[in-house]
Formats: sequence, structure tokens, C-alpha cells
Amino acid sequence: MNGVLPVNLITSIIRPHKLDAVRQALEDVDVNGMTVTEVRGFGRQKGHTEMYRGAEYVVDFLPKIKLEVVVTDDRLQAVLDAVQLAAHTGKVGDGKIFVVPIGQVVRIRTAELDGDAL
Amino acid sequence: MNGVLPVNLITSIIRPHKLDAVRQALEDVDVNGMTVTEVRGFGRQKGHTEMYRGAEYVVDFLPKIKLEVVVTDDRLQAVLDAVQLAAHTGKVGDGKIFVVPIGQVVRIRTAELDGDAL
Amino acid sequence: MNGVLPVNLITSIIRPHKLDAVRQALEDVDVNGMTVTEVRGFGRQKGHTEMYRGAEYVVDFLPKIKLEVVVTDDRLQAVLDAVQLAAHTGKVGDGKIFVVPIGQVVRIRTAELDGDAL
Amino acid sequence: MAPALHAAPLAAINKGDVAWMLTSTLLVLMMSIPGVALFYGGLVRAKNVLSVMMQVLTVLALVLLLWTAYGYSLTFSGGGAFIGNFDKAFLDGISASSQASGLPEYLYFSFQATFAGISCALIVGALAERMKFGAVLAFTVLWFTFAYVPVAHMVWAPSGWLHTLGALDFAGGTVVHVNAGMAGLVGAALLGPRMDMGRTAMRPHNLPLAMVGAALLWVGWFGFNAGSALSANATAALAFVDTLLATAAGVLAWLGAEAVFRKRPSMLGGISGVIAGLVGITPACGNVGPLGAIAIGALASLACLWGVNGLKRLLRVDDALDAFGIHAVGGIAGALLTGIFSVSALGGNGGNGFGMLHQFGIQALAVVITLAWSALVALLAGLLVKWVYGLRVSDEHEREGLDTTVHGERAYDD
Amino acid sequence: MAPALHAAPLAAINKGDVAWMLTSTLLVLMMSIPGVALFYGGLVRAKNVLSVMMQVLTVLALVLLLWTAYGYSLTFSGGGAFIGNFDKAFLDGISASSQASGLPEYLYFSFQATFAGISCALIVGALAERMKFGAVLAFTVLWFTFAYVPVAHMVWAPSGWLHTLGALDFAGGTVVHVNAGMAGLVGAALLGPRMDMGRTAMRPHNLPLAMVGAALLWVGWFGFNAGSALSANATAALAFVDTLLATAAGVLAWLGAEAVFRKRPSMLGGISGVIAGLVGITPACGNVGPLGAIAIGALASLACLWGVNGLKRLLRVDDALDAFGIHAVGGIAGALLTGIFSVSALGGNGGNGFGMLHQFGIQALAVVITLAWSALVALLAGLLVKWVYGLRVSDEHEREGLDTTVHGERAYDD
Amino acid sequence: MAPALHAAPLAAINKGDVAWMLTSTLLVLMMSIPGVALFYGGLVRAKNVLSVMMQVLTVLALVLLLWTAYGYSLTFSGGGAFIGNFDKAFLDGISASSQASGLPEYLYFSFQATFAGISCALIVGALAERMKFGAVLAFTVLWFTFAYVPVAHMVWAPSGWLHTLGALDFAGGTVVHVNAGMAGLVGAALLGPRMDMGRTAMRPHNLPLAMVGAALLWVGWFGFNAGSALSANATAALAFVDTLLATAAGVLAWLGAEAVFRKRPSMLGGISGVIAGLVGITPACGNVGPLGAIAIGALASLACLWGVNGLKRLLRVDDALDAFGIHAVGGIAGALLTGIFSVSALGGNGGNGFGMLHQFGIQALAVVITLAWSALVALLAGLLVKWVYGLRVSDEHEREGLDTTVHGERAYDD
Ligand SMILES: Nc1ncnc2c1ncn2[C@@H]1O[C@H](COP(=O)(O)OP(=O)(O)O)[C@@H](O)[C@H]1O
Ligand SMILES: Nc1ncnc2c1ncn2[C@@H]1O[C@H](COP(=O)(O)OP(=O)(O)O)[C@@H](O)[C@H]1O
Ligand SMILES: Nc1ncnc2c1ncn2[C@@H]1O[C@H](COP(=O)(O)OP(=O)(O)O)[C@@H](O)[C@H]1O
Repeated sequence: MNGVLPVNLITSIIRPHKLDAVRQALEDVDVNGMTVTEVRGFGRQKGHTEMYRGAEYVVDFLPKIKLEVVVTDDRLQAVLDAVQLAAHTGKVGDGKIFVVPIGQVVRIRTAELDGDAL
Repeated sequence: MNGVLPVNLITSIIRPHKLDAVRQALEDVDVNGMTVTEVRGFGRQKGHTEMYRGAEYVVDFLPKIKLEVVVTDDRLQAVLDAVQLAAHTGKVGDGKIFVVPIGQVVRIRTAELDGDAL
Repeated sequence: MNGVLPVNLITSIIRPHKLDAVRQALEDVDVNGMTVTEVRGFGRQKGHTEMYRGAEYVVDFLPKIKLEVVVTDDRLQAVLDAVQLAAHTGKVGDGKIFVVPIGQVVRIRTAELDGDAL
Repeated sequence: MAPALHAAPLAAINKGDVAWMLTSTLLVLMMSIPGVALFYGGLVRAKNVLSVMMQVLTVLALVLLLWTAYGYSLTFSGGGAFIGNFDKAFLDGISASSQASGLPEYLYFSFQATFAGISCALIVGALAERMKFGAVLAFTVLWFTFAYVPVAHMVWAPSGWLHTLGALDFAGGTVVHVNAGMAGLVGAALLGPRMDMGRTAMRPHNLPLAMVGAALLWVGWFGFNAGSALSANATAALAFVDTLLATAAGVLAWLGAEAVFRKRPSMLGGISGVIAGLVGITPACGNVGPLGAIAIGALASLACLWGVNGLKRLLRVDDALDAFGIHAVGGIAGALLTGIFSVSALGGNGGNGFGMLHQFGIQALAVVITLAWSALVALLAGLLVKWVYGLRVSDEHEREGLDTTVHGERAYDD
Repeated sequence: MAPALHAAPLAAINKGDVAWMLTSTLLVLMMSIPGVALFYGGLVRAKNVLSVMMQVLTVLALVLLLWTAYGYSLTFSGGGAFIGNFDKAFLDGISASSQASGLPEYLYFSFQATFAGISCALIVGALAERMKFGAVLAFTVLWFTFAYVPVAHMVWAPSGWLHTLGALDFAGGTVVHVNAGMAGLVGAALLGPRMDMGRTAMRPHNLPLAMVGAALLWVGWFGFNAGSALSANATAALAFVDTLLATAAGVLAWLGAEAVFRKRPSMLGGISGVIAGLVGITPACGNVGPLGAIAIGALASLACLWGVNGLKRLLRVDDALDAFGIHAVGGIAGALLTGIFSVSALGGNGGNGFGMLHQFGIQALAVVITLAWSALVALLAGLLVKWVYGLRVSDEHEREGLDTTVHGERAYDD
Repeated sequence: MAPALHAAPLAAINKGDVAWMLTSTLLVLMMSIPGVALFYGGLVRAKNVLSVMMQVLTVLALVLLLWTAYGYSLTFSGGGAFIGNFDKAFLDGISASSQASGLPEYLYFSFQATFAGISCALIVGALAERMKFGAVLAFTVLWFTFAYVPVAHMVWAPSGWLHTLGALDFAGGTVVHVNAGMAGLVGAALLGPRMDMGRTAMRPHNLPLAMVGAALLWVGWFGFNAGSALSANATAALAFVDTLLATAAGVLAWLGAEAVFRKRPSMLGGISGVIAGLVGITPACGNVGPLGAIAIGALASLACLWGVNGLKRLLRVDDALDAFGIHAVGGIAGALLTGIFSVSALGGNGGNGFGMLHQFGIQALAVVITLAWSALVALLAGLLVKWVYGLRVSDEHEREGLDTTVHGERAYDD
């Protein structure tokens, strides 16, 4: 039972084509639950240009994937390392990871709380 | 005025077809504002198989709904209970609820702050 | 180096057609990174009615944009003001801004941390 | 549709007729796929689009083969009042040089085959989003055999009962639309409503797709209507102009009513008007003049507008895509109005001996017979399938959608 | 298009001609729906797709009925130089046995009706994404009555002024494309630009949809062009091959230019080349040879490429979907080039007496007259509608999109 | 397809034939665009849909012009066994009054042009999602010139080697489908597999689009098959009914096999069955009877089901959209089965002297020659293009998708 450990929400913004690799890396550190959202990112990385009937312009947002994983404190660093490694290409636009401490977790199916809910 | 009470962001990952029920339950506890995102969930629940020209495989992500509600501390438990009950089916894949304390809230229309902004 | 300053996640729910204005306002206060998600909002603002073969009903969710920006403490207020001003129309449905303190930030490309990662 | 005449098999065939009938046949095929498949596919929710398209395609393929096996023969061979015989089962005795109704018989056979196909495909709309795939097929096969074939024989075969009574149904308003619409209604009633009915909005997931379907139905319907002249002649031209104008009137009538009563004319309304106008003019298009066609198109459209609103609320059956509300109601309106506008004073070609009241009575009779026959067959067929195999998918499958659960695939992906 | 001859109403009609013209008529209908509806629908933003499809469908339906009421008669009945008479209003005096141009008159009427329909539907592209639905209808009705009908009469009626001058416009480059494109430009200028113009990208929301629209336009255009021979004869075959090859050349010219100047040939470019090639060959397709057709297709395509780029920047009008930039510019190019490539030395069938310079002058005159007439009518019609009813939806409606605000529905749902 | 006869240029042309062949030609065009474009476009991932549509459109346009320049002449002019001559290059000597095979030669030319176009367009499916745009064009041009043209000449020209041997290929099963499928396989092997092959699922991004494509292919295929009679006659009617029924059988066979082996019959399976049935009946449709057609459709469908499963796993080539697995396999099955079901005992029109074994041998020979010739040309062409220009886009472009990186636009937007 790790219901007493503090819990964290790890939000990673990554390149879409890295999703599979990151998921694999997370499974390797025994994290099997996660939630994924399609987002658009603005940042240093610049998009391609598109043309439509004479109008040419730079697409300034880029498709990214937001990956949210909730884990207890003891596994936080392992997850951070796993994501950072797996999502890395070294080129501008690789993305960020944010960690936010969580007050409470509930598993809807069982009403279990916190660490037990994961 | 409840501008002084601490504020929380309640994030629930639920089954898509439960959205209506959860919304109804929230209205019943007088929560009328919420923000909904279509997400994909990975977890214990396994997806269906799909076949395309001989290639058969398991779809490992599942469509889920992320529901974000911001409420003041005094109503936190009521909201948690409402969501947990309404989103419950008892089968694997019902989802999770996360609570994160919020530092500040602004209503854009009026520039009201915190509890008043909700 | 501002790697020591506390970091915040500012989440704004805004009207979709205000995205360009808000982006511009953020650039003006030197914030160049952000992540955008298409969401649906429920709140005081009511949607239009739609009709399909005799069935007429009110669309109760409305398309909104969720804008997430991570900034260090020193620029928090400037960003809040910028978003509030640029996203403002004065009519019901302008949206909200939530601020959540962040524990840790990592830039995937460089493994830089916190304020340096932005 | 002119009855199949086999009298003069050695007469020279006109190649202009053949050219037009080859074209007409493929146009009627196009009405089913992609026409109806698109129309229905666009109107359901995204999780069920493949399932309705599959049902349309598979029902069509099945009926084409059954038409070969016994449908054609039972409809067009032999001189019974209610049903034909098996002489031409499996196209027995027919060769490339055989003729029927002044055409190569293979062509006449193909043209009629596409009519049988679309009739059965139309029913799918009423049953959408909740029925087992196997049950759709079984139900359709039974209905085809015991309702479509005899009604088509009664109306179109020279010896058919309603034909000899003088019922007018140029291109199949009764045989196809009233017939299929009624079967849909009964099937939907047996199935019960979709699980979220009344609680969540069941919006069309892709109205542009449905619009394209309706547009291709309009285009293809010229094969259906003007093709029913079985010749590239003046009657085909009359049926053509009637089909063109009745549909235009159907669109405007529906949109006009919406503009008046709801302030906002809708795309779904516009394409419903397309179908309503087309269904309405189908029985009449070889008999009424262009102005009569405009009147029929508009009136049938208003009748269908009521069919999918007031009448639907009365019937309390979840006829999901309004197979009854549009095809049966429009078909009935068209059949009755054919009796009226065929009179020469109103621009029809009814001729001197034409009695409006008398004809109206015959038309009404044909409609009632068809409704009753089709309903009875659908009821028995539905009950049988329910008993032997079951009609509905599980709640869980219905909730997740039939595409992934029944067919193992999703319509859309990134 | 050969003029309507009513001389020999009792001559035998060839069924091969009827077969081809029935087919051609439905092909031209298919150009409007789903052709233009898809093409335009795919090019607008997702919030306005239903609105343009609705406009195309409703304008078409309306014009078909107006064509019946007075359009056909004013165009093809009577011997005036500028306009016909009302003798055939509401199809008066026409029956299934009437003939026109060697066809059943109902068929000839229907064929011409679809031309009127598509001409008006094309205008919608220029006005897209901001105009009131009622204003679109009113504007179109006025333009149809006072511009389309007289110009069609002048060019196609045997007694029409431009016809007697000898202007060549086989299938309607001037009557349809130059005419409609000009009306679109004037309408768009009166309306003003879309609110986000220049600030946000107005990308096509669904290019595959637009591609399908363009493809169906190409297919349907054989009805338009080869159908304008009004017979299944050698001229139809000539128009057919010209339409096939000019379009291929139009595609390659546009893509080639994009490849050279922008490095990336685009789908929007490819389908623009399709339309440009088709528009360009329209007036010429019964007169020039296949190699001339290739030249015309390529040149018209390059002209249109300039039309939607350089010229568009010059004009500073938000012709949203380039009705002018493609249809008018391509139509002008085609009309002028017809004067050149009809000469027999270049493979045309101009004959011995054919004077290239002389013909070029006549072609230019027909273009100028059409441009001026259409612009004037569109200006007056637009101002009238603006004054009486207003042209634009509110900013809020425009921002939210016309689909939900004007038609009460959304195109796509889950 | 009947060979091109130029014997009686002054004979009267039947307008019914012309009407049907005009229609058939545009139907075959419709098979390429939008047919194949939609079918292929729906099956790729959303990031590459425009690229395949562009490839189909551009290849088609290019081949239409090359057909004009030399293709038609090398195929149908001159009496060589392996290749024709340049006498009709650039349509030299042909005018509107020229005749070929009882048709205006321009029409005959156009009909054949659309066959060349679709053959080359089919290859695109094997190469999808990873090939440079310029490389696709270059590869196709070389293959068209050195494989399509000679094989078409050998099979269809009266003097062609396989034609004189007596190979039966009514509408082009060998010339079009075996030929193109083989080229696709070789091209795909040279290209190598798509980068994510085997790791991520490459799901169709829009199956309804693919379904519409398949439906329009079915409709258009009547032009291909029944049009290959080159006349609106009894043979056309035979080819028509065969095409109708073989396809229905193809659908049911595929779905039946899926229902038995996988429990879930799929939309992709259904439309694969459509294409398989159509490909299978193509060489046979003028020779076998309707029951033979049903057998061929079902057998070809099962062969293709194996082609895209078992055989595909054996071959280990990423033939992305199964150009080989369906077109070549179905074409081979059809060619061989034609030899069997043409026998009169099985309802074919083989006549008395027809020897089943003998014919089977000839059919097999024609298939082997075509496979070998096409493979050789594709290999040399692919290597040449690879060496001179390169075949594949960069990994980064492939990952991001060809639409934005090669064509500078995205298919879908809000
Ligand atoms: N300050 C920020 N707040 C929120 N999201 C950000 C911020 N900066 C970057 N992002 C997200 O991270 C993605 C990558 O950032 P970018 O600056 O392009 O490259 P890198 O992460 O390599 O420095 C962006 O597309 C955006 O989605
Ligand atoms: N550790 C986690 N972090 C973030 N989201 C999670 C996590 N675990 C589960 N989820 C989300 O909750 C959903 C349901 O979880 P699952 O394990 O399938 O069932 P249950 O919640 O019944 O245990 C998942 O699809 C995923 O979206
Ligand atoms: N309590 C809440 N929790 C989360 N999101 C909310 C909440 N209240 C409102 N929102 C979001 O803000 C949007 C605007 O809110 P609304 O009440 O309509 O207007 P206003 O912000 O002007 O008061 C909503 O559509 C919803 O997305």
C-alpha cells in the first residue's frame, strides 16, 4: 500500500511521433496508466509554410501530444528520466515536462484514494 | 462572497458516455461551469481489436473525457462524491479524479478573482 | 539565469476567435511558448439551437480554447494582465484564468530545469 | 414502368434505347452505392457510419444474387395475378440474344435488379444504429422474397392484379418507396428505439456527406424515372423534365416551410426536400405534365415534412433515418396525386376516358394493399428473425458503436 | 451550343441523340450538385460549409423553376436581338411531342435549364462566408433575370445580336463563365471582404472534398461541352476529346508553374488547373482541334493562375473562392483563343472564309459586352438588395459561422 | 475489347453506339478521378491523402497527353507483333470525320486514353506514402511507354502477338490490372517499406471516403467493361450483367470468408470484394454467362483475399494499398478463369471449336508474358529513377507526411 505517499501529476508536451516510444519507456518503469491529449504548440520551433491560391504563410502552431501521468513520489524521478530520454531528439521542439503536486486522487471504480487509486 | 476560500481544480477522467450523467450530477450540487476535453486513455482497460487487410491488432488507447471543474474548498467533497457516483459503472476503465490546489482564479469578463470568479 | 524562481502554470479558457489576439499580447510581454487545446465549455453562456428532422435543442457546450503557459513568478502578473485584456469582450462566456504552482520543469531537448527550461 | 413484353423477341433493337438503358441501369445502381450509403452514412453518428454503409452494400449484393436466383423469374415470368413462376430462375433459358420489352433481356434483367436492390437498401435507414448485421440481412431477404417480389409482380407484370386494375405507378412509387418505407417502420417498431433516444441529441455526424448522397440520388433518379420509359423516347424526356422540376419544387417547399416556421432553413431540410420531391414524382413522372410535377413535388415535400415531424411524434417509433416518414409518406402522396394530376385538364396525359375519381380510388387501393402486405410480411419476418437469432446488438455494443464492435474497424483516423 | 431550331418539328428524332442528351443533361445537373457544392464546400472553413452547399442547392432549385416560368421563353422563344418573348412562359404550348433542335422539347428545355442553374450557382463562390441567405437568393434571381437570360439570348438564339455577329461560344464560355464570374466580382466588392481577411489564414477545410468536386466537374463537363452538340455525332466526339485533353493540359500547366515558382505543386493548384482548363475550352470545344485544345487548356490555366494571384492582388476584392479569377478570366482567355485556334491552319474547323483577326475582334466584343452587361446588372441588383434587405450577416454570426447561425446546424459531429 | 478496325471508314456510324461510348468514356475517366483517388485517398493516413490524390490526378493528366503524343499511335497504328508505329503520333491525319471501330476516331481515341490513364493511376497505390512526387511521375512515364503501350498492342491490336495467339482479354484484365499490379509490386520492392511499417498501425484514415471510391469504381467499371463492346449491343448487355453479378458475388465471398474466419465482416473487406470481383470479371465479361460471372467474381475475390494476406506475408513487400494483391492477383485469376468459363457448357460463348485446356494455356501464357514484361520494365525504370533522382522522400518528410512537406498544404482544417 502506497496510499500515504505524495502524488504528482507529470505533464509532458512531446512530439506526436514519439508517443509510442514514450509509452514503451513508461511501461518499462512499470507505469501503465496515462492520459493523452492532442494539442498544438507554439514555441521556438517554427512550422512549415502552406500556400493557398497565392496566399503563402507560415504555420506557427505545431501538432504536439500532451501526456499526463500521475505517480507517487517514489517513482517521480524514474518517470521524468524515462520521458526525457524517450522523447529526446535534440532538435528544437522536443517539448517540456511539468510536475504539479496533487492533493487527492480517487479511482472512480473503487473509490480508492491517492496512491492506491493509481 | 467566497473570495477568500481556497480553490481547487478537480480533473476527472471518465467514460465518454457518462458525460451527461456527470453533468447532471454536478448541476444537482449547483456546479454549473466546467470544461471538457476529448482525450485518450491508456490503463488497465483493454481496447477492442481492429482488422485491416489482414493486419489485426488491439487498439490500446480508449476514448475518454477529461472534465475540469474549479470549485472552492467548501464544495470540494460534494463534487468528488457527485462525480464518483455518476461516473461509476464498476468495470475496469471507469477512470480517476485528481485534485490540485489552485493559486489564483481570474474571470476574464469582470477581472473578479478567486472564489468570486467562479 | 532564472532557474531559481518559482514557476507557475497559467491555464486560460478563452473564446476561440480570441486566440490570435491573446497570442499577440503574450508575445508583447515576451512569452513565446504556449500550448493550446480545443475544449468545450459549459457555463453561464448558452449555446445556439440546432434542429434535426423536427428535433430542436439547445447546444449546451461551446467551443473554447484552453491556453497553457508556464512562466516564472516575476512575469506572472504581466501575463495575467495580458490575457485578461486581450481575451476580454465583456459578454458572458469570456472565460477564466487559473494559476497553479509548479514543482518542477524539464526541457526535454536539453534536460535544463525549471526557469531555464522555459 | 412499362410492363415487360416478351412478344416480339426478334424485332430489331434500337441502339439508342440500349444506350440509354445501359446508362439508366448504372444510374440506379449509383443510387444505392454510393447514393443511399452516403445519405444514410452521413446522417448517423460517427460510430455507426460504417455499419449503415456495410448494410447497404451487403443487402444490395445479396439481393442482386437473389434476383438472379428467383426474384426476376417470380416477378416477370408467368401469368399469375399475385406471383410469377420459376421458369427463368437462375436466368434459365436466357442468352445474350434474348429480348424483353424491346431490350436485350440481360439489360432488362439488370435494370430491374437495381430496383430490387435499392428497395431493400432503403429499409436499412429505419433500422440504423442498433440492429445485428445478420438480422438485417435475414430480415431483408425474407421481405424481399415475400413482399418486394409479389408487389412488384402485382403492379408491373402484365397479368399482375393491380396492373390489370389500372393502378398507375410509372417508376415504382408504390412498389419501391411505399413498400420499403412500411417495412422499415415495422422493423423499427420491433427493434425498439435506440438506447439514447430522447436523452441525447442524435445529430448527423457529417451533413456534407449526406448532401452528396442526396445529390447523387437526384442524379441517379433520372435513371430510375426516365429509365422506366425503357426507351430513349418522348416519354423518357417527359419523365426527365418532371423529375427535374418536382425535385426543385420539393427543395423549395421544404425550405420555405422551415423559413416560415423555424426561421432557419436547414441543409437537412433541403436534402430531405430533394428526396421527398423525387419520391413524390416517381409514380407520376410518365403521366403528368411539368406543372403538375411541380405541384406534386411541393405537396409531397410538405407531406414528408409532416411525416418526419407531426406523424413521427404520433407513431412513436424510432424510424432512425425516416424511411417511413419520407419514402412511404412521399410515396403515398405521389401515388394519390398521380391519380389527380394525370387528368389532361391539369396537363397530364390521362386522355379522354380518364376519370380522376376512379383513378384516385385505384391508386388508394394499390397503396393500401401495398402497405398491408408489406407490413404483414415485415412483421412476420421480424418476429421470426427475433426468435431465431435476435434483432438487437448488446447495449454495450450499441453504446460503443457498431463500427468497432460488429465490423472491427473505425471510420475515421488521423 | 447550336442554336435552338424549331423548324422541323415533325422530323424523326434519333434515339441515339436522345440517349446522349438525357445523359448530358444529368451530367450538367451533377456539375452543380454535387460538383460545385463539393468544390466550394471543401474550400471554405468548416463553419461555413453547409451555408455554401445550401446556397448552391437553393439557387439551383430556384433557377430551375424560374427557367420554367419565364427564363426558357425569354431566352429561346421569339426573334428579338436582345431578348425573347413570353410565348412559352410556364412551358405554354409545349407537350411531350414538341420538338426543338431535333430533340424532344422537354429534353432541350431541361438541358438548357441546367446551364442556367450552374451559372447562378457559380456566383455563390465569390460571395461565400458572409452573405445573408435571403440576399444570395434575391441577388441571384435578379441577376438571372436581367443578365443571364438576355446574354444567353444574345449569344445562342438565332436572332440574338452576338449570334448574328458571328460570336463563337460553343458551350457557354461567355454566357456562363464570363457572365457569372463578373457578377461574382461585383457582388463581392459590394459585400466587402470577410472579417478576418488578411489577418487569419482562410484555409480550405477539406481539400479532398474539393478534389472530388473538381473531379465530378470534369466528368460532368462532358455533358456541358460534348452535350452542346445536341447530338451523338462527330462534333460531340470532337468536343469530347478537346475537353479531355484541354483539362489535362490545364492541370499540368498549373502544377508545372507551381513547381517552378514555388517548389511545391499543390492539390489546390491541381484542381484549379482542372477548372481553368475546362473553362478555357468551353467556348472552343466544337471548333478547335485536339492540339489546339491542349494549347488553350494550358494557356487558360496560366491566365487563371495569374487571375487568382497577381490580378487578385490588383483588384483588392475578396472574391472568396475565385469565381472571377477562374471563371471569368478563364472564360475570357478561352473566348479569345477560340478566335485564334479555330483557324484551320491550327487544326480548327474555321473553314476557308475564316478570318482570325476578324473573329478575334468579334470574340473580344462579345466578352466586353458580357462583362459590362453583367457588371451593371450585378451592381444594380446588389445595391437594391443591400438597400431593401441588407447584404451581410452580423459580425457575430460571421465569426461563429453561417452554418449554426443561419441554418441552425453544424456540418460535422462525433 | 474488340480490336480497332479501320477497314470501313465511310460506313454510317450508329448514334446509339456513339451515345453509349461517349458515356462509357467518361465513366472510365470517373474511375480514375474521383474513383481511384478517393479509394486510395481514404486508405492512407490523413497526412498523405493529398499526396496520393495528387499522384493520381497528375499521372492521369500526364498519360492523357502522352497518349496523344505517341501512345495511341504506337498501340493502335501499324501492324507489328510487339509495337505499332508513329503514323498517328500527335493525332496526325485524324479529323472529326475519321472513324475507328465504327466510332468517330476521336471518341475511340478518348476511350482508349482513359484506359491508359487508369492503368498508370493504379500503380500509385503500391507506392503510397513515401515516394517523391517527381519520382512517381518519372517512373510512371517510363512504365507507360515501355510496358503499357507494348502490352496493349500485343493484346488488342489485330496484329499483336498475343491477340493473334487467341488470348481472351475482353476489357483489359491482363493489359490493365495484371500489368499495373506487377509494376506496383516491383516499384514497392525498390522503394522499401514505409518507415513505421510493422511498428504502428497504418489504418485507413477515412473508410467512408474509400467506400465512395469503390462505389464509383463499380459504377464507372460498366463503362470499362460494357464499353469495351464498343457498341450499344447485346455484347454490351452481356458484359453489363456479368459486371453487375460478379461484383455482388465478390462482395459476398469476401465478407463471407471474413465472417467465418474472423467473426467480423468489415467495410474494408466489402470494398476489397467489390474491386476484386470487378477485376476478376474484366477479361471475361464479354465471353462468359451470368452464372459463370458469379463464379468468377467469387473465386477472384477469394484469390485476392489470399493475395492481401497469405501471399502478402510471403512476398514481404510493402505494397501499401495492395495494387498487386488485388489487381494483379484478381487479374490473373480472371484471365485464367476466362479460359474455363468461356466454354459453352458453362454458359460461355466459346462456341463449338473452343478448347478449354488449350485456351487456359494461352491465357496463362498471356499472363506470364505480361508479368515478366511489366516486371522487367518496372525494375529498369525504378533503378534508373533511383539513380538519377532518388525514389524516397527524407525520413523527416515521411514522418511529417507528404501533404505538408511535398505539396505545402494540409487536407483537413477547422
Ligand atoms: N512557456 C511555455 N508554456 C507552455 N508550453 C510551452 C512553453 N514553451 C514551450 N511550450 C510547449 O513546448 C513545445 C516545444 O517548445 P519549443 O520552444 O518549440 O522547443 P523546446 O522545447 O525544444 O525549447 C511547444 O510547442 C509548446 O507546446
Ligand atoms: N497513472 C495515471 N495517470 C494518468 N491517467 C491515468 C493513470 N491511470 C489511469 N489513467 C486514466 O484513467 C483511465 C482509466 O484507467 P484504467 O486503469 O483503465 O481503469 P480504472 O480507472 O478502472 O483502474 C485511463 O484510460 C487513463 O485515461
Ligand atoms: N467552475 C468552472 N470550472 C472549470 N471551467 C469553468 C468553470 N466555470 C466556467 N468555466 C469555463 O469558462 C467558460 C466561460 O464561463 P461562463 O460561465 O460561460 O462565462 P464567464 O466566464 O463570462 O462567467 C466556460 O465555457 C467553461 O469552459
